[in-house]
Amino acid sequence: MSDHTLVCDNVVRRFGGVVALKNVSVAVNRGEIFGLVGPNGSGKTTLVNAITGFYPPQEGTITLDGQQINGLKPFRIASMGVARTFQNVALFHGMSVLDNILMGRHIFMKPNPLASFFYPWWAQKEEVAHRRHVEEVIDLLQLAPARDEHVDVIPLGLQKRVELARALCAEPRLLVLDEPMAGMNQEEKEYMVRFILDAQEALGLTVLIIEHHMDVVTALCDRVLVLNNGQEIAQGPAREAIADPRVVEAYIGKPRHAA
Amino acid sequence: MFYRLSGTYHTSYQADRKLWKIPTDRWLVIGLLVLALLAPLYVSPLYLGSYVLPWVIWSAAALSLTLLMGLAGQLHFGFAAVMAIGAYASIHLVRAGVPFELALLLSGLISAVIGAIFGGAALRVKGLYLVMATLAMQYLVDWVVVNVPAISGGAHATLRTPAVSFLFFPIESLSARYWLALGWAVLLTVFFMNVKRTSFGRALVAIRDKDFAAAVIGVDPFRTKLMAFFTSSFMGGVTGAILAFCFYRAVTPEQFGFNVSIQLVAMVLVGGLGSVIGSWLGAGFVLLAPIFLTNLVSGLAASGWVPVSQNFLSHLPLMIYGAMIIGFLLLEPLGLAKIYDNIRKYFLVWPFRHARS
Amino acid sequence: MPALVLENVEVIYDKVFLAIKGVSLEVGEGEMVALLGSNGAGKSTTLKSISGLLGPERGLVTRGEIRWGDRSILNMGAPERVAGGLVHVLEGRRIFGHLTPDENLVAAYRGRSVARFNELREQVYAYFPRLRERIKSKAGYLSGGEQQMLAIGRALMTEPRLIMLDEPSLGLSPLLVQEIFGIIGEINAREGLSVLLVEQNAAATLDIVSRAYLIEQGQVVMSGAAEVLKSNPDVQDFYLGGAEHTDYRNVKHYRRRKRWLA
Amino acid sequence: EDVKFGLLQDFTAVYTFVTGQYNQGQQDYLALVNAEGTLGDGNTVTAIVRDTGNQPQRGIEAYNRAKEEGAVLFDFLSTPVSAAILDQAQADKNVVITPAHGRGDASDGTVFPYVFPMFATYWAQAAALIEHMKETGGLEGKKIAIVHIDSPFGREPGPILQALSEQEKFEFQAFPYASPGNEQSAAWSEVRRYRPDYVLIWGAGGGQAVSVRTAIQNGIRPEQIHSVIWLAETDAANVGPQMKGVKRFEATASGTDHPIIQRIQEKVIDAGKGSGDQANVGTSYYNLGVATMAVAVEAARLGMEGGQPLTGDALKAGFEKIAGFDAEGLMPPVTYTAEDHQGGGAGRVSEWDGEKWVPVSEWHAAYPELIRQVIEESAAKYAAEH
Amino acid sequence: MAYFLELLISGALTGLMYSLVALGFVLIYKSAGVPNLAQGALVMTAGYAVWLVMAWGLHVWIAIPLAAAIMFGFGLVVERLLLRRMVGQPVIMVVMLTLGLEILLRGMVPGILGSTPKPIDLGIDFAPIIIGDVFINRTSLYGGIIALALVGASLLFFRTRTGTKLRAVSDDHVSSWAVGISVERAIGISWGLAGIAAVVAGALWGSSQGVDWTLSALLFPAVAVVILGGVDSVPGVLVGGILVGVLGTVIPGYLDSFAGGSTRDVVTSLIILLTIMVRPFGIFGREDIERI
Ligand SMILES: Nc1ncnc2c1ncn2[C@@H]1O[C@H](COP(=O)(O)OP(=O)(O)OP(=O)(O)O)[C@@H](O)[C@H]1O
Ligand SMILES: Nc1ncnc2c1ncn2[C@@H]1O[C@H](COP(=O)(O)OP(=O)(O)OP(=O)(O)O)[C@@H](O)[C@H]1O
Ligand SMILES: [Mg+2]
Ligand SMILES: [Mg+2]
Repeated sequence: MSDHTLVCDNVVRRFGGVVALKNVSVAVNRGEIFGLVGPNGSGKTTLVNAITGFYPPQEGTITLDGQQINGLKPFRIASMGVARTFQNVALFHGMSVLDNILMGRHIFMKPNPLASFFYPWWAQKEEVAHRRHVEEVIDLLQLAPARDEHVDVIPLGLQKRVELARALCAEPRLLVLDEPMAGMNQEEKEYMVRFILDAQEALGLTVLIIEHHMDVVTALCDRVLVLNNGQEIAQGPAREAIADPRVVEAYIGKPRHAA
Repeated sequence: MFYRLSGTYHTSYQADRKLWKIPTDRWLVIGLLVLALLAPLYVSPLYLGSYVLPWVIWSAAALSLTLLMGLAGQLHFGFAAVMAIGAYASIHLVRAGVPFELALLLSGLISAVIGAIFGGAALRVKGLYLVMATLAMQYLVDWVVVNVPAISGGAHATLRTPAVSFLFFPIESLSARYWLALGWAVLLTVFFMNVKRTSFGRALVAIRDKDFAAAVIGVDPFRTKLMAFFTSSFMGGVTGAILAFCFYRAVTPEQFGFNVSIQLVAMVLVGGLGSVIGSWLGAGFVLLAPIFLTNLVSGLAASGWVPVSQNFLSHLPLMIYGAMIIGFLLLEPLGLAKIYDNIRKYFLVWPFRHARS
Repeated sequence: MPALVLENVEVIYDKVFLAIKGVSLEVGEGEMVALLGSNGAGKSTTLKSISGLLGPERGLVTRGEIRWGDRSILNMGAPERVAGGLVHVLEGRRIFGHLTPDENLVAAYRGRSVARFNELREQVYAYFPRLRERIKSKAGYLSGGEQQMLAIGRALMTEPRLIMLDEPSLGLSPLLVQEIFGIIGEINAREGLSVLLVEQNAAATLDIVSRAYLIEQGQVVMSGAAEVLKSNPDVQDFYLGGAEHTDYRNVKHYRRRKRWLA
Repeated sequence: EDVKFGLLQDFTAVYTFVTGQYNQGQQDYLALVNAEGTLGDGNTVTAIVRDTGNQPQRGIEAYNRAKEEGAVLFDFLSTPVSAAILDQAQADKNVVITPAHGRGDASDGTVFPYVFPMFATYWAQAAALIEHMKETGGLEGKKIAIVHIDSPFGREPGPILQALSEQEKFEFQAFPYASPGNEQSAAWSEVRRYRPDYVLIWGAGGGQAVSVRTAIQNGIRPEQIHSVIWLAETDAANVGPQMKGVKRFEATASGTDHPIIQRIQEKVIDAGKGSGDQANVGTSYYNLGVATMAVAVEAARLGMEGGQPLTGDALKAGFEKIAGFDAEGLMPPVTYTAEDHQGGGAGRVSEWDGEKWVPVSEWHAAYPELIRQVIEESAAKYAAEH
Repeated sequence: MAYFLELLISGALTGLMYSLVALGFVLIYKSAGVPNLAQGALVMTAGYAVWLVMAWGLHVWIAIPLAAAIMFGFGLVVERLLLRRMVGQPVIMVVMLTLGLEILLRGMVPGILGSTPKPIDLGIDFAPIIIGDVFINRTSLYGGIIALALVGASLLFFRTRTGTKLRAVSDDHVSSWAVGISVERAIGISWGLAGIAAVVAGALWGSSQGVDWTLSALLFPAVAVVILGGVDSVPGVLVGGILVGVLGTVIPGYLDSFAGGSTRDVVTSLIILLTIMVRPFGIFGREDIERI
């Protein structure tokens, strides 16, 4: 086995006439935080969707720890250890925070109507075991006060944190975060960064993160890939890639403060 | 007042997931159950046979449907057809000599399989399209039932239920039929509540709320939806059989027509989507409210208080029924369950005015 | 004289949830004002109370007064307020996804004059040349930034005198954020349009507005000229990321309380 | 003493085309009975009227309630509801009348002791229409098209036609159309190509008007068209003047010049006690309703001779004492026996003359042996299954 | 061959008559985003309205516009009392609301105006148009022509600015409000227009079968039409209508003699089911845009 958790090789994805990804290749090392940046519509989310199975690539291969995963259904890929969050928060709004996070344990449970109907003691025991695990994650992300709230009444920042918690509960090998800090102010961003770092440290995760906040990207990511129009325009250590003139032109713009 | 919240703490995760966390609730449920069991002793046969018994059975049907519509979010406008399959299957099985207990189970399975096939066919779509697809299923099943004499029993299309016994008790007297129906409805109720607190139930809700988000944490949407259709159709099929054997004691295709499907959906909605108590309340309300209101108006008409024509009077139940559906959707979209909940909350926090959340 | 005045506005959702409590603010004619605050502070709610869009979310202004010019607008419906010159660009873009960008603009134009419509449309395309390139495709397939531009352009079609923008930079790339902020400033400067801007990106916002309100848990906790706020230590800590660059890798787990809540 | 009849009918679903007028006739007749004191001894009769919407569960509910209120006779005017309650009513020993609906084999009183189809069953109706064709134009080598609604009711005449076609040497073919029959063009295109000598239309409600219209549009002459009992004044209004010449089976006379109808007009309607729109008095379905109650009240009167209060058993016995009763000429004379609950199955054919129905044959029963045989076979099959 | 041709033509014309019912559905869906399962009942109500107005002794050419005005007003009232409060509710609620409305109308209208079939005489000649060996029903022919005209008019309507605004409303109520479109008025207009379409359908269908509650059963074939054509597509109404009509006539025309029962409802059901399985959004319908 290589020391790459995720390898995308010449991935191509088209939507009708639009080529959203053109031969994108990337390799994410184990334990690394890898950034994915680029202008809007450059294909970042599409790449993540290709990895997680929603829009399987039409060409190219994606491997997870050496195992090919492209073509598999999203739930299969999830059970192989890929967890993700969404650009637009995708929580189960009919459930409490706790149940949402418990859903993260789904791949370890075997939902079975019969067992559910009778709820025998072994099912109860299983439930409690998972609950214990969930409580640990809740502690880690400081979600305890919101545990019994309904998810749609809590503020967006907390919702994003719940989504992160749900992903963490799946004990993933690869955690994919799609703009976890969109719509947050400085303080909330700082919290989020802290949680991501803590989680990565505690669970030894590999993280793939899409983010538009350059300060966060440079602080958090070991390496980044910059996409533009579905094509790679730069790749490498965060600060270097972002300083690339093509990236500045297409994505960053000239610095606001000259100073 | 009645409820005592203070002093009830949960010291284990298990206790936190109990069905009835508050002792008062527990006692209430036990009390109701005893009352229900003893109903044949103190309810007149008229009321038992034409109000209580159908209410119990339709509650079971509403529970079956709300598993699919309320928890899994899969709209189904052809559930009467599922029940028809169960009813016809059970009668033919019993006639063929299969013991009643087994026939119930088998008819449930047959409904489940057919229901899941139709469900599976429609799984790519949701919302309005699912409504239409299930509606088409209703028509197809209706057609097959009417046009295949082997199923409907020929031109007159009425099949009588043979005499049967359940676990050696003959299901003949009104009380026996009532108890069997009650037993099934209670069983379904407990099932349903268990489902809600286990991973299967959560997976259903997840599929309903955000199917792609469910997929990304490892829920197989297709399988889960199929399972929902299967389970719900199983429950509906057995309920159909119970309806045939315990209530109608004869089946005709009209008993399971499109309007019955609508009525079931109305029960589920008026009760409150996905709610146990709502299924009971909704079934009772939709079934009985038009009857009582019409009786009231015809009583008034007979006494000459409100001069209305026979024609108008006869159309009144329809009007009431339609107005009731509209009224609930406009005034309390969350249904009777929500009203119940508000009342309960009121007592929970009494003497304070507002609940914490 | 200030164009828009809010006095002690209180909004309740679902008859129970008190979302903002006694918010007062003003936006002057041609002025550019920002509303800052953390998540769930009640910024969007404030904007909706001004544009009259609380209804669909079961929200209600239960107390206070909102004046636009010299008229109270509390009893007006949303379309009437738009006719009066108040327009709200909703959070999350919410363009008409099944319509083309051009049709989005048509739908938003209220008048009857074709000439005026063409004029407005040309103006929108002048501000946002990218939209013209995507004129034929369904708006639902535009990229996030393009959708945001369309949402602003669509709002401009109503010929507003005050435009309220709810988190226009949400999810946009740094370049687009600059671009959008630039255009907002330009619109404000060129047409004398008042702007009420809700933003998380405090640094960029405070650069272009003249005044700002800080809102926390449904209450205005601080207000003043942008320069003054920028130099406030709390604002710096919680909104601007300290002096210049935060060291994210070393932020503290537990932080001190905000002074304005003490 | 107050005798109670449960008229628990379908006012809102499938049978709306008939129920309003039919039930009005029933209620008005009962009002006449009370006004005239027909039952004697100061006895009165009350109708318990309720809508079942053609839904068995509502029928069961209504039945139980009416039973509790003391009703001894029931008329559901709905095949599914009648079917659903049949067994229980038999067990309760309550009389169920099924005029112009329900199962034909219930005419066998040995198998269905408490059920009275009362008038000609659909089988008898088909036979009567065939016989009329035979008498007017002959049958041998002729072609009959039966255009029917695709439901158990529509398929009812099938076996009779089969039996008669062998006996009378004619040819026939069935052309079903989808319920509710608002669009039948495909069926009639085929009928036209079949070139039938006679056409039998077998439907109900709006579908009947569509049948007549589409038939005529397909070049079929009105005189060729023969209809089951469900073709009345409302359909004629609907079709328009072109319907002149169309024939139908009738079990009771229509029109207002019959002694009973006249007395209803006088003592009930003019006294302001009518139960519905005056214009309906004398229509076919109204008169049918009157006739049903005339028979039922006669049975009640006879039944009460044996003692009061009237029980279901006594009412059944009363029915079986009725002999040669014709409601003062409103209907063919009927005689019920313990075996025959159809009362002979007589009827006649009438023709629409543009304004009213004019009888073109006499009251009598067609092919009675054949009908009886079919009834007994079917009843025996039912008995064997139970 | 002539038989086939006749089935084809009468099927197509019948289908267009269904289109008249379906058009009302599409008008409302396309401009308000509401799947109106009460359209059948609306047709029934319109039929009663035409009958009622004609019973006052008015000539057809006056009666129909008058009935149309009544139904337009009725549509506005429905919007005002019911639909206005359903903004932003999940589809099941809206579907059920329209079904509740359908049940209410089915009770109220015949309950008040009488449930025996009412005649409508449009004065259309009975005799068919005969071309060779093919008979064509005049009512269906006129119905078909009117359907074509109405569909054309609707197409043009949705190109206008008002039409664009209605489409915007069906996309997103809140943002329509935000740019000053009166959602209430838009939905009211769409219901009013559907009411007018219902008058045409009610008058034509009522003239051939009489007016009673069974007119509301036209909903089912109309649903097949809109599913096949696409719930929000005006041209889909035409194509869907013709296909449903032709398939529902030709297939039973040949099958019924074997299958024993009338297979038209089966054909209609299968059209719905297969369309949803193969191409859920119908021939011309728009796909939902769902971005993850
Ligand atoms: N389901 C889809 N159907 C059609 N086109 C799509 C679809 N999803 C994405 N696209 C197109 O693919 C391109 C890439 O979109 P994508 O969402 O991956 O961008 P992104 O880099 O994530 O942008 P942002 O930063 O705004 O989130 C865009 O042009 C978009 O219009
Ligand atoms: N429809 C609603 N029903 C109930 N509560 C609501 C509703 N909308 C918002 N709230 C609550 O009102 C409060 C203020 O919400 P608002 O959307 O105005 O915040 P915001 O400042 O715009 O936050 P964000 O930065 O997340 O957009 C929040 O606590 C939120 O949970
Ligand atoms: Mg993206
Ligand atoms: Mg907001």
